[in-house]
Amino acid sequence: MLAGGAEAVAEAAVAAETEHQQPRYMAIWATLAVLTAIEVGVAFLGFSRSVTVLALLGMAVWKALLVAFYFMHLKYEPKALRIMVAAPLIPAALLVLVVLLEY
Amino acid sequence: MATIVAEASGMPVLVVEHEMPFIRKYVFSTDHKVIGIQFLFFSLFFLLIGGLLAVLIRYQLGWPGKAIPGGGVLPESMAPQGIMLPEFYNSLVTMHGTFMVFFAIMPLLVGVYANYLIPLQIGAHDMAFPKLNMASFWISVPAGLMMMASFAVEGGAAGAGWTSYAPLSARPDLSGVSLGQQMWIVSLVVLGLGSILGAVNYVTTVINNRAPGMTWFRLPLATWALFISAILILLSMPVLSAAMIMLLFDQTIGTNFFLPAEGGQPLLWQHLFWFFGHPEVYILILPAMGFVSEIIANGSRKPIFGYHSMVFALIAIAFLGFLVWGHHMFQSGMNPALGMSFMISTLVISVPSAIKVFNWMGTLWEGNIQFHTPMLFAVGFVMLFVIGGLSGVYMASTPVDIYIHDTYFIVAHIHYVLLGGSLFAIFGAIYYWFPKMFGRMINDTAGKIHFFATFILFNLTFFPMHGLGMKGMMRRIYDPAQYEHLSEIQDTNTMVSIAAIALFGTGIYFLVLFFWSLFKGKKAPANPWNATTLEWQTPSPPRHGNWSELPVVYHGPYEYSHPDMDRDWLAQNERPDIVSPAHPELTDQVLAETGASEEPSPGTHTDGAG
Amino acid sequence: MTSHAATVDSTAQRPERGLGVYDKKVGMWVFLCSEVMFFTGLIGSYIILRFGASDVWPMPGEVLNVPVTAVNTFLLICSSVTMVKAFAAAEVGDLKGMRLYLLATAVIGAGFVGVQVFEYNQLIHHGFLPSSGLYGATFFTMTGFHGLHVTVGVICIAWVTAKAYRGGYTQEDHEGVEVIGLYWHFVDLVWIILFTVVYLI
Amino acid sequence: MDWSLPLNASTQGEAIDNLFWLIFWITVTAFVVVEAGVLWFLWKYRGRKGRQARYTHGNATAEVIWTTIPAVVMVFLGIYSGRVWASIRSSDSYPDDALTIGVMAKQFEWIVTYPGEDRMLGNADDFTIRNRFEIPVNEPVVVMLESEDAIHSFFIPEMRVKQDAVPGMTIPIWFEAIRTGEFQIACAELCGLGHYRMRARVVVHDPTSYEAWYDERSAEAFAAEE
Repeated sequence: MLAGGAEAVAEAAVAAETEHQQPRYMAIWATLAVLTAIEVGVAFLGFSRSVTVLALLGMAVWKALLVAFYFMHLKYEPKALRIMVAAPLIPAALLVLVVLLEY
Repeated sequence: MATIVAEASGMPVLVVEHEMPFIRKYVFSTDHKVIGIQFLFFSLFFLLIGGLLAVLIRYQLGWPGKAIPGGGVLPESMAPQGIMLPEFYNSLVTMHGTFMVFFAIMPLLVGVYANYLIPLQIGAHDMAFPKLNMASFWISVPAGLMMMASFAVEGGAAGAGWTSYAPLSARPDLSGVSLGQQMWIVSLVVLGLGSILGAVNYVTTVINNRAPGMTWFRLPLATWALFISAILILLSMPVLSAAMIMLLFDQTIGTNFFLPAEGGQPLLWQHLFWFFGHPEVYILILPAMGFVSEIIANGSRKPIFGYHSMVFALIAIAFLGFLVWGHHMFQSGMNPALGMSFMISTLVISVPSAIKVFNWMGTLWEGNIQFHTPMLFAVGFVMLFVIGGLSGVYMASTPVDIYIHDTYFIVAHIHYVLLGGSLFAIFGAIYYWFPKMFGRMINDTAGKIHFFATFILFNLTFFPMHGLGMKGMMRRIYDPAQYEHLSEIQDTNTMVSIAAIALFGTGIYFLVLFFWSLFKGKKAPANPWNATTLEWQTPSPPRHGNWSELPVVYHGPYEYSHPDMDRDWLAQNERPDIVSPAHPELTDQVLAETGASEEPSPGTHTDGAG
Repeated sequence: MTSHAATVDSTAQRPERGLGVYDKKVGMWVFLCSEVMFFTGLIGSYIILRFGASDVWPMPGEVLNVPVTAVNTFLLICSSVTMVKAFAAAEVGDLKGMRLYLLATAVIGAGFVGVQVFEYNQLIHHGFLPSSGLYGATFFTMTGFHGLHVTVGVICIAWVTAKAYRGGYTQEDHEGVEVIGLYWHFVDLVWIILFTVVYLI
Repeated sequence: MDWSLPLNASTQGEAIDNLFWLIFWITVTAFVVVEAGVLWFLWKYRGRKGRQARYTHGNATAEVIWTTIPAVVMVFLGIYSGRVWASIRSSDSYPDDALTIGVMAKQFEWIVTYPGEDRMLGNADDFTIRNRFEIPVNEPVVVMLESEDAIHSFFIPEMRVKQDAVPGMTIPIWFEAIRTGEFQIACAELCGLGHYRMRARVVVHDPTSYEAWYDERSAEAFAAEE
C-alpha cells in the first residue's frame, strides 16, 4: 500500500518533470549539432591518432546517451526498463572485445 | 478480429465473440492457441523430413556405396541408380542439421509451446501482440518452403554443414553449390526474423500481462524457461542474421568478409556463428527443461524441489551461454590462451545443469510417482540428458577435445542432448498438453509403447557413436571405409544404421498415433493429470480468449500434496485461505492487493498466518 | 492513502503491474534490444576486421565525402528533434503541432535517404564498390542496413502521419507516436555511432 | 568393436589419454550415481494407493551440497586440463630446434614441404611431396599448417593431433612421435565433396632410415627440377 502511494507520488513527479523538460528538447538538439561539428573538426585537425579516437568515441557516446535519455525519455522510465535496455550491451561488448583479443 | 478490448482503466473486457470465417479462425488466426497448433503441424512435418534425411545418411554409412532400396526415384544429380553421390551426402548432413535445429526442434519448443502455454500459464487472454504473433508464423512458412525447394535447384541444396563454415560456404567454386547455399542463407534470415518477432511477443507478454497475483516466483517453470529462451533468441539471432547477410554478400556481390583474399577473416564467421550458436543450443534445451519440470512435479505429485534454484539455474545458464561460444573453436586456430578461458566458462556452465538434474531427482524423492506417458518421457529426458551433459565434459576439456573434436563423439553428444534431451521432452510435452490442445487423450498404453521403443532404439543408435568417435571416426564423412583406422568399425556402423532406421519407424508410429488420437482419441476432461497450473483450470480445449474473467493467483505453480487439502493438488487460482509455506508473505500481500477477501471463497478465511 | 482505497477494486482484475509501461512500448524496447545485437554483429565485424587487420585503412576524407555526410547527420538529428516535438505536442494535446512535426520528420527522414542515395551514387561513380576490399564491403553493409532501417522508419512515420491526419491520435492515446518515435531515435542513435566509427575514425 | 582409444604414438597422446580416462571415471561415477538414483527412486516411490507424497519445496543444505560437489570437480578438471593444454599449445611449449615441416592443405590433398639442410622453410632448398608425411621417431616436429582454399583439419588419430588449417593463417602445431610405423592423416573438417577421401600416408621412421629417406627424396626433388 505504501508502495502504491509512493508510486503515485513518483508518477506525479515524473509528470511535472516531463513538463519542465519539454522546452529543453531544442537545447539538446543544439548540443547534438554542436557536438557533430566538433567531431568533424577533431577528425581533421590532425591530433595524434589515439587522442582523436578517444575524443571521437567519447563524443559519440555522449551524443548517443543524450538521444537515449532525453529523446527516448529513458530518464523518465522505470528503473526496470532502463536495466532491461542496458542488458544487451553486455553480450554486445563481450562479442567485440573477446574476438578482438584474438589479434 | 481480436475479441479483447483493453479499456483505459486497464480492465480487460471480453467482447461478444463473432462467428469468424474459417480462414480467420484457422489459417490467418491471431489466437495464440491456433498459432501454437499451426506451429505444431509445421514442425512435425519438418521433423519427419529431417528424420528421412537421417535415414538416408545412415544408409550410406551403414552400407557405403550400396544402392539405396527404392533410391532409384532420386534424380541423377543425387543418387544415380540409387547410389548416393558425395555431394548429395554433404547436402544431406547439412540439411538434416538445418531442418532439425531450425525447423523442427526450435519451433516445436518455442513456436508451439511458447505460443500455446505462455498466455494460458500466466493467465492472459492472449499474447500482447496477436497480429505480430500471426506474422511470426506466416513468415516461417515461406522460409521452410524455400529451404525445401533448395534441393531442387541447380547444384543441389547447401552442402557446407549446418554450421556453414566460410570459405567453403562463401565460395561456390569450393563447394559446388551456389544457389542452394544462397537459398539456405535467405531462408534462415527470414526464419530468424520470424523468431525475433515471436520472441518480442513472448517477452512482452510475460513481463506485462501476468494475471493478478502471478508474481515472478509463481510463474510455472515452463513459462520461465520459454521466457529466458525468448531473451536468448532476441540477443543471439540478430547476430546470426548479420553474419548470414555478410556471407550472402560474399557469395553474391564479391565482398570479402570471410575470404582471406583481401584480408577477410574465416574465423570471424565462426565467432559470429557460435556467438549465436551456443545460446541457440540453450534455446533448444531450456524449454525442454521447463516442460520436464512441469511433468516431473505432476508425475511425482510433489512441489518441484528447489523452485528458486531451478529459476536461478535457468538464468545462470542463459547468461553463461553467452560466454562459452569459443568451446566450439578450440581446434579452429583460435588463440590457445582464449581457449583456456572458454574452457573455464564451459566447465562452469555445467554446474547449473547439474543443479537442475539433482533437483529433478529431489522431486522424485519421497514422491507418489505416477507412470503416465508424459512422465516416462520426462524421466527418459533426465536419464538421457545426464549422458549428454557428461559427454560434454570431454569436449570442454581442451586437450581431450583435440582428439575428439569433429568426431562421432560430438555427434553422439549433440544427439543425446537434442534428441534424447529436447525431443524426449517435446514428446513428453505433446502427450502432456495434447488433451488441452485438442480436447482428446492419446491412449496411454500406445504412448508407453512409443516411449520404450524410442528409448531403447535411441540408445542403440547413439550410444555406440561414442565408441565410433573414440576410434577417431570423423563427422560428415561420406565413406568411412576409406580409412585404415576406421575399417574395423564398419560392423558397428551397420548396426547403428539398422537401429537408426528402426528409430525412424518409431517416429512414424508416433505420427500415426498422433493423428489417430486427433480424431478418434477419448474425449479429455479439463484437467486429466490433476495439475495445478492455470492452463488446466480452463476447459479442454480452452475457449477463444482463454478466460471470461482473468484468474487471480494465490499459490506457487506446483502445490501438489498440500497437507491442508483433501486431494493431492491445489490449483494456483483456488483456495486463497490456504497458505503455501513457500511464499507466505506473498500470499498475504496478494490477498490484500487483489482484494480477494471481497470474493466469497471456500473454506475458512484467515488473515494470513504468516 | 485515500487514492489507494479507490484503486483496490480495479486491481482485482488488473494484470500484474509488470514494468508499469504499456505493452507496445515494452515490445518496441525489446525489439530494439534485438536491433542492438544486429548492429553489434555488423559494426563489431567492422571493428574486428579493421583493427585486427595488419594494413592501414583509408583515413577520413580520403574516400568518403565527410562534409556531405556531416550535413546528412545534421538532418537526421533534426528529424529526431521534430519527432520528439511531435510526441511532446501530443502530450499536451496540441494535435495540430503533432501532425506538423510528424510530417516534418517524415520529410526530413526521406531527405536523409535521398542524400544517402546521392552519396552512394557518387561513390560508385568513383569506383568505390562493395567489392572494393573490406573497406567497401563493411562500409556499404553497415550504412546500407542503416539506410534500410531509415527507409522502413520513414514508411512507418508516413503511415503514422496519415493516421494522425485522420484523427487517429488524441492527447490520451498517442502510443503509436511514442513507439515509432523510439524506433526513429534508435535509428538516429545508430547513425551517431556509425558516423563516428565509419566516417571519422 | 572394443571400447578403446587407438594405439597412442605420440608424447602428447599419453597426457591426453590419461585425461580422457580420468574424465571417463569421473563421468561414469556421476552417471551411475544419477541413473541408479533415478531408477531407485522410481521404484521405491512408485505410486500406490494411499501413499502420500512428502510436501516439501526443497532443502537449502542439499542445494549447497550438490552445487559445491560439481563445482569442485570442475575446478579440478579445469586446472588439470589447463596444464595439459598449456604443455601442448602454449607458445612456450614449442620446442626450439625442432624439425619444421610445412603442410599446405588444399582440396583434396596434403602438400608437404621439407626444409633443406638449413632446417628453415621458405627458401630455395625446400622440396615438396604430395600426400606423404614422413618424420623421424623421438624427435619433436613442428608443422606449419596452411590452407589454400577451404578450411581443412589436420588429424592423425594415433598422434592425438588435430588442428584446423585456415586459409590466410599459418598455424604451427608440434608433436613428437614415439613409435615407428605407418599411419594416416585424415581431414576432419568438412571441406567439400572430396572431404571423405582427403587423406595422406604418415610414416614414422627410425633416425637412420629417416636420414636415408630424406637424402633420397631431396636428391630426387632437385634432380627433377633440373
